[in-house]
Amino acid sequence: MSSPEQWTHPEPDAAPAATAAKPTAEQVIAGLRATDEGGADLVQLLTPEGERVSHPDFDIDITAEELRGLYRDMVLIRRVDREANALQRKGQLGIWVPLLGQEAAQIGAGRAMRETDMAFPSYREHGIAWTRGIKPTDLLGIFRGTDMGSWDPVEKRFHPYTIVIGNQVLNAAGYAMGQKFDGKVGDDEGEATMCFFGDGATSQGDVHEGFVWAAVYDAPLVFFCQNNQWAISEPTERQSRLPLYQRARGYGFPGIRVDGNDVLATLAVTKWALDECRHGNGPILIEAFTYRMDAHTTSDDPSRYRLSDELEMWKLKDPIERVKVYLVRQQWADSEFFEGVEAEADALGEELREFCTNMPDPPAERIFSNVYAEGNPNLEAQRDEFLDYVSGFAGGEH
Amino acid sequence: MSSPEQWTHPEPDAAPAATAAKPTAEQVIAGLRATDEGGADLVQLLTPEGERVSHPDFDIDITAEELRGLYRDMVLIRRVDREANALQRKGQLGIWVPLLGQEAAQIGAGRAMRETDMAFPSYREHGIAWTRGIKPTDLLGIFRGTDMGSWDPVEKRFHPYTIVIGNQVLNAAGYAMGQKFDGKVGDDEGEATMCFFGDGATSQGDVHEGFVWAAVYDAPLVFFCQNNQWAISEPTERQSRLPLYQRARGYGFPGIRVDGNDVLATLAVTKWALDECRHGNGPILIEAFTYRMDAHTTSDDPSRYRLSDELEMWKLKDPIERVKVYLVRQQWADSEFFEGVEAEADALGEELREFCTNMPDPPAERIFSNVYAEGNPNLEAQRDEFLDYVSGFAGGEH
Amino acid sequence: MAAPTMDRSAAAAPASPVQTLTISKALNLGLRAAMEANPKVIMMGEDIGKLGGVFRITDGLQKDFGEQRVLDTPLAESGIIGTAVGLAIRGYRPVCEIQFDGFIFPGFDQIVSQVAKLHYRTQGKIKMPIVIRVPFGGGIGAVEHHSESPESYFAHTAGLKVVSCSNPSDAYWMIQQAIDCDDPVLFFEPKRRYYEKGEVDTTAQPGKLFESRVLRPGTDATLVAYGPMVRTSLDAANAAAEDGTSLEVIDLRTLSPLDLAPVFESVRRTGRLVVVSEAPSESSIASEIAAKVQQECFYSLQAPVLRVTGFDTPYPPSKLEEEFLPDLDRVLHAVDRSLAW
Amino acid sequence: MAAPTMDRSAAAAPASPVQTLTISKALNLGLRAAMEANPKVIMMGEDIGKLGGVFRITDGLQKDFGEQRVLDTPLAESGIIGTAVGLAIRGYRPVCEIQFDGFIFPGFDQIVSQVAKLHYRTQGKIKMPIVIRVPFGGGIGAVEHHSESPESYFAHTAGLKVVSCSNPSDAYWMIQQAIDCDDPVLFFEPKRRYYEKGEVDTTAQPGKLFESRVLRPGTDATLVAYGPMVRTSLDAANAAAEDGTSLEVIDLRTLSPLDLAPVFESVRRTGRLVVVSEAPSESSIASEIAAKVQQECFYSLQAPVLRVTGFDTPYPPSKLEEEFLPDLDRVLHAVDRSLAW
Ligand SMILES: Cc1ncc(C[n+]2csc(CCOP(=O)(O)OP(=O)(O)O)c2C)c(N)n1
Ligand SMILES: Cc1ncc(C[n+]2csc(CCOP(=O)(O)OP(=O)(O)O)c2C)c(N)n1
Ligand SMILES: [Mg+2]
Ligand SMILES: [Mg+2]
Repeated sequence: MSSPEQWTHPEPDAAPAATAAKPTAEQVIAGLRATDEGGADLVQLLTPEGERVSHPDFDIDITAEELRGLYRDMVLIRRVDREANALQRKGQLGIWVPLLGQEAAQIGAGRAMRETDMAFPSYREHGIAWTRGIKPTDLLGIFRGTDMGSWDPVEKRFHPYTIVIGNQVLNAAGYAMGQKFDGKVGDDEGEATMCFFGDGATSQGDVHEGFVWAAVYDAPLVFFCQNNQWAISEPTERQSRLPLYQRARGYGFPGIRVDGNDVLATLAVTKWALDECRHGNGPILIEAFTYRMDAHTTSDDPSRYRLSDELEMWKLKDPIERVKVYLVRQQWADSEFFEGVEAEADALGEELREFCTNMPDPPAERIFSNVYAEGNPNLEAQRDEFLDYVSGFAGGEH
Repeated sequence: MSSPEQWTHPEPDAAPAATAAKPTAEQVIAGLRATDEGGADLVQLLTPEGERVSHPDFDIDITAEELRGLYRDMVLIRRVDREANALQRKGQLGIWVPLLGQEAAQIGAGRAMRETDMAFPSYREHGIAWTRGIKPTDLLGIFRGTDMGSWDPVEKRFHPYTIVIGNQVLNAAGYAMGQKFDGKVGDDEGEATMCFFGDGATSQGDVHEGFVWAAVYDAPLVFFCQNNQWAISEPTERQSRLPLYQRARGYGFPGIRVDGNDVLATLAVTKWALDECRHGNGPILIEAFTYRMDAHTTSDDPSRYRLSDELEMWKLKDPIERVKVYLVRQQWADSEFFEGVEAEADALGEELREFCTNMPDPPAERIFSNVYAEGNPNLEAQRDEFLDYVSGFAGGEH
Repeated sequence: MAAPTMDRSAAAAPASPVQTLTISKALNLGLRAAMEANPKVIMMGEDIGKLGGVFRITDGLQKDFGEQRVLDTPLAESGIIGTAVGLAIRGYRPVCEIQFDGFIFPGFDQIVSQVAKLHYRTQGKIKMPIVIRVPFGGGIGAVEHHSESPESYFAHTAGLKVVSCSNPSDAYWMIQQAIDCDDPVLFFEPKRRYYEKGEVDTTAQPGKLFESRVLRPGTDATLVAYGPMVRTSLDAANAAAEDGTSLEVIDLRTLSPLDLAPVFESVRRTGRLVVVSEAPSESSIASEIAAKVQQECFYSLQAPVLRVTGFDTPYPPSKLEEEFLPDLDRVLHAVDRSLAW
Repeated sequence: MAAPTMDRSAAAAPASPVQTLTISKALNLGLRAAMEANPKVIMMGEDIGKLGGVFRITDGLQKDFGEQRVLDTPLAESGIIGTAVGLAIRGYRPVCEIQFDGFIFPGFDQIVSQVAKLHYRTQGKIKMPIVIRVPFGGGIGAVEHHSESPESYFAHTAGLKVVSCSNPSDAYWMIQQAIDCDDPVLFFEPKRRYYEKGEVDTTAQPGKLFESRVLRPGTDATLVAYGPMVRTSLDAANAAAEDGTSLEVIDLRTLSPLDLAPVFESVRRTGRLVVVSEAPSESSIASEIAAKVQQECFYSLQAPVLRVTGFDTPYPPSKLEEEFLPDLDRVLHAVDRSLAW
C-alpha cells in the first residue's frame, strides 16, 4: 500500500512552510484575547497556578485519592497520546489525532460518567475512551488502517469514533431518547448520554437538529463541546459571534462554560449536568474552554495559521501541572506517587509501541465481511471471485 | 395524466374523517394558550379591535393613503387565495397552498421591502409575490403543473418558490453575502435580503446553517419566520421549547416577535430590520405570530388534528378586519373606497379564473429544455429519439 | 433473522385470512402487525401521528400504540434518520417515514455515512435494523420534489438493502420482513398505486424478501420492472398477448441486492430483455441490470438489453408527466425494437 | 460559454509556456488564472485560506485575492453549497472545495435539490455556474470517509455535469473550463495522483471540457478509465504491450454527460472493453458505460463488457486498500478474461 508518509506530508517535494503565519497586530490582539480569556462565566475550581477556588453553583468534594486518580489518568493518557504521535512519525500509524492539552476536559468529563451512561465521541476522544475502560491499543487500528476501532461499543457504552463532523450528535440524541423511552430517566438511578464534538462542529446542521430533538424530547443528553479554539486552521470566530455555550439559549436548555483545562471544574460541572439529565432535566450543553496544544492531526502544519505566542500562553494553563502543584501543596501526593505514575506511563508507552509494531494486517476477505448482518449473495459471489483470483495469483498463475 | 383529484383526495373510497381530533382537556388548554397568546414581547400597533396602540421601539407614521394601500393589498391577495383554492376544488389546479390568515404578515413584510431588496420565499408566499409585482396568474402554473413559476426571479428580485423545507435560507444567506461583497451595504442606500420560512422549518439544519453564515458574515439578511402555529399537523411545540424568535439569542443577533396579524406592526418591524441590515447591522430574525386559517394545502384535512375552537378564536384576530375598523374609525376610508376594492377583487378573481381555465399544457419537448445552460448531447439525442417516437405515434404508426 | 419471529397471523390477522386490500391499507396492516409482534418496533416521521401520515399509511397507529411508539418528529430528515440510528443502537427497530421521495436528501448523509456503515465499521457489533419508508415515483399530478425515484442512489450505496413492492400482498408481507431484517432497508412504496387493490393472505408469507418473482411467464421477450412499473409492464404484456407476442414479466422486488437469477434464466429462453423503470436511466439500477445481463447472458441475447425509463432530466411539471413516465406504449415500442433487432 | 473569455495566458502564464508541474500545482495555477481572469470567481471551503486547503490546492490565493474572494467558511457543507447558490444568483462564480470525498454528503440535498434544478425550474432564468471540487478516491492510507468515490451519485443526477482530470495539463485547463461553464460542474480530483508530474502548456487549451480522449491507441482490447485509474490503465497497457497485447486506453474525462463516441469507435475495432473505476460497481457510471456499449456495439462485441472496480462494500480500512483498489494485475486479469471469452 501507499506509505502513510505520503499522507502525512502531502507535498513531498515542497519546501517546509516558509514562516509562521504573520497576522496583523490587531489580529494578534484579537486572537490572543479570544483564545485566552474564558470570560466571566467560566467555571473554574483550580486555577492554572494550582489554587483551589470555590464556585457558588458548582463545587465538589474531592478526596486525595480521587484527585490522584484524575492526575494519573491525565498523565497516562497524555503519554498514550505522545507515544502514538511518535509512532506516526515512525511510519507505524498513517495518522494520529493528538489530544494534547485537552486531558482535563476529557478526563473530567469521562470520570463524571457512570458505567450505565453512554458516550458518543468524535475522533479525538482518547481520554474519554480511557475512562470507559477501552485499552489504548484498541484505538490504534483506526489510525494504522487495520480496523475502525476494535472495542465493543455496546459493552463499553462507548460508540465508535465518528469522523463526519456532527453525525454523532443526532445518534446520541436518539440513544438518549431510547433511555427515556425505556423508563430509565427520572431519579438518581437514571441513565444519561454524553455526546462529544468540537467548536467547529457547532456550525453543522446535524448538531442543531440534535439540539432540537433533545430539547423537544427532554432527552437525558449532555452535549459536551470541547472548544479547543481551532477547527483545523479556522478560529472559533469563523463559526460564531457568541461564546458557544450561549448557543443553548436559543433552545431553552442550560449552557455552561467550564475551564476545560481544570479537571476538577470539568468533573463537577459534568457530574451536575449528568445528574440533571438522569432526573429528567436534560438536555444540557457544556462548553469546555480549552486549547489544542498540538497540530490538528499529524498531517497538519499549524505554523501556517497560528502564532506560537498563543501556544506559549496556553502552556501556562497546562491541565496536568496545576493538579500536580495542588497535590503537592496539599501534601496529597509525594514523589513516590509521581514516580510511580511515571513508571506506569513508561510501561504503557512500551506496551503501545510493542503492540503497534506487531499489529498484523487484516486478511483480504475482511474487505467483504460484515457489510451486512444477513448477508448478500451478490457480494459473496464478488468475494469468492476475488479470493479465487488472489489464490490463483499466489499459486503463480497469470 | 392522472387527475389532480387523485392527489387531492388520497383515498377515494375512504369515508370522510370520522370526527374532529379530540384531544384531552389539558391539551386543549395548552393548545389554545400556545396558539393564542403572543406573550409580553409581541410587538403590536393595531389591536384585533382596531385600536391603534403605541410601542416604545417600533412605531410608524402611516398616512391614510398608505394604510388604504395595505388594506387593498390584503383584500386582493385574500381574493386571489380564495379563487385559487376554488379553482383547485374545480379540478383546475392540482393543489393549492392557502395563505388565508397570513395576509398581514406577508403584506406588511413585503411592503417594507424596496425594489432593490431581494426576497427568497418558501411556497406559501403569495402575498410577498404580490408586493414584488408578480402577477397572481404567474403563480398558477406551479399548482396546475404547467411550470414551476413563470416570473423572472432576477428582474423581480423574487426567487422561485422553494419547496424543500429550509433550502432557501442558505440560498438567501449567500445572496446577502453577495450584496455585502458588492459593497452595497453600509448606508441608507444599502440593499438587503429577506428570507421566508415557517415554524416547522426552524428545525432543519439548513436554517441553522443560514443563521450561522449570516451571523459570521454580517449578512444583510432578515429571517422572516411566519409562525402560523402548525407545520401540517404538528404544532410548534414539536419543534421548540421556546418561542421561536428567541432562537436568535444563541447566535448573537436580534430576534423579535411581531403580531403577524397586524399589518402595521409587521411593516414597522420589518422596515426597521431591513434598515438595520442595509446599514450593516444584520442579520435579524423576525417571528411573525399568526395563524394558518385554512388547511395546509388543499390535500390536507385539518379536522384530523386540530380543534375548530382554535380557528374560531383566531377569526377574532382577523388581519383585514382590524384595518377596516381603524380606517372607518379614522374616517380614512368611506364605503366608496371599500366597494372599489371589492370590485377590484371581483375583477381579479375573474381574471384568474379566466386565465387558469385557458392555460395551455406545455409541449412535450419542454421536458428536455433548460436542463442545462450549455446543452448535453446525450440528452438531446434522448429528446430527439422521444420526439421521433411521439411523431411516429401521431402519424398512426405502431 | 434475529428479530423475534412470533406467529403474527394470530395477533394481527383480521377475521378472514384472505382479504381484498389496497396497497396503502396492506401497508398499514403490515405495520400494525409488526408493532404488535415486537414492542421495539417504533415509527418516526413527520405528521405520522394524529394525521396518520399524508398518505394515511400509519393511520390509527399512534392512537393504539401511543406517542412513544409513533413519533411525530420535528421537521428535519437528518434528524429523523440520525436519531433512528441512536434508537437502533439502544435496541429499537425504527421505521422512518420520509414524507415524499424528494425529501430524503437532507437525510442522505446520515444514511450513507452512518446507517450504511455502522455494521461494517464495528465488524458486526452494531446492527442497524432500520426501515426507511419512501413513497416514491410520479403520476399523481404533484408539484416538484413529490414524484421522484431516488432508489438508484441507495442501490449504489454498499451496506444498504433496497426493496420495492408492487401489490397489496407484497406490501403487507414485505414491510414486515423488512422490519424483521437486521440490515437497514430502504422500502420504496409505489405511491401512485397506493389505491390499487389485490388479495392478501395474512396467514402465509408468500416468499422471501430479497427475491425477484416471475409474475407472468412468456416466451418472446422478458420485461423486468419494479414498484409502479410492474403494473405498466403487466398491462403491456396483456396488450402484447392480444397481438400474439408473449412477454415474460418479472417483478424485481429487491433492488439491492439484485436477484437476477430469474432474469438470467428468462433471458436465456427469450433472448430479449427490456428493463422498465421511472427513474432517469443514467448510472441507475436499470444500467446495472443491463450491465449484468449482457455479461451473464452474452451468448443468449438476440438483441441488446433495452431500457425504458424516465428521461435524464429533473422530474418535469406534472402536466408533462404522462410523457415523462414510461407507459404501455413506450414499453411495447421497446419490445418491438428488441424483436426487430 | 457565457463567462468573459479573456486571454488568460498573458495574465497567468509563468515565464515559459511549457512547464513540468504536479497535478496539485497545476490546479493551483488554474484556479489562480481563473481568479485573475474574472473578478466574480470566488473560492469557498474549509481551511482553504491561510492553510491553503489540506492539500494546498488553494495555496496563496487568499493572500493575493483577499478574504472576500477566498472564504474560510464555517464548518458545514450544506452551508457551503447553499450559500454558493445564493452567490451564484447574485452573479458570482463560486468554486467550492469539499475537503474530502466522504464529506460531500451533508451538502447533497442542496446539490440535488437546488444546484441541479434551479436552471430547469426557472426555464433558464437562473444559471448555476458553480464548481464543486472534490479530492476523491483512495490509495493514500487515510482513515474512513477520506478515500471514497461518490461520482456516480452525481452522474445519476440530471442537471449536473461531472468531470475528472487525470494529468497536470488537464488539471490546469479543465478547472478553468469548468469555472467558465455556466452549468454546475462536479470536479473530481484524483487525490492520490496530486503529486504526479507532467508537462503543462499554459498557452493553448488542448481540447474541450466535455470530451473523452484516446490516450494510447491499441488494437486488441479497449480500456476505459477516469481520474486515478487512468494511470493504472496506462501502466496496464504498457505491461500488456510487453506481452504482445495491444490495449487502447481512453480517458473519459467527462463522466456526465458521457462522451462515448470514441469508446464506441474503439470497441468497434477491438471488440472488447474493460471499464476501470475505483467506485463500487453497483448502479454506477461503469454500469452505465456497459449498458450503453452493449447497445451501441451489440454486433461488434466479441466478449461482454467487463468491469474492474472497487468492490460493493464500504471503503475498507486502509491496510486493505491495495486489495480493494483495481490495480494493474486486476486490469490485466480482466483483459485476459475478455480475450479468452
Ligand atoms: C462533514 C465533515 N466535513 C469536514 C471534515 C474534515 N474535518 C475534520 S476535523 C475538522 C475540523 C473540526 O473542528 P472541531 O469541530 O473544532 O474539532 P477539533 O478537531 O478541533 O477537535 C474538519 C473540517 C469532516 N471530518 N467532516
Ligand atoms: C425537506 C422537506 N421535508 C418535508 C416536506 C413536506 N412538507 C411540506 S410543508 C411541511 C410543513 C412545513 O411547516 P412550516 O415550516 O411551519 O410552514 P407552513 O407550511 O406552516 O407555512 C412539510 C413537512 C418538505 N416540503 N421538505
Ligand atoms: Mg476545535
Ligand atoms: Mg407553519
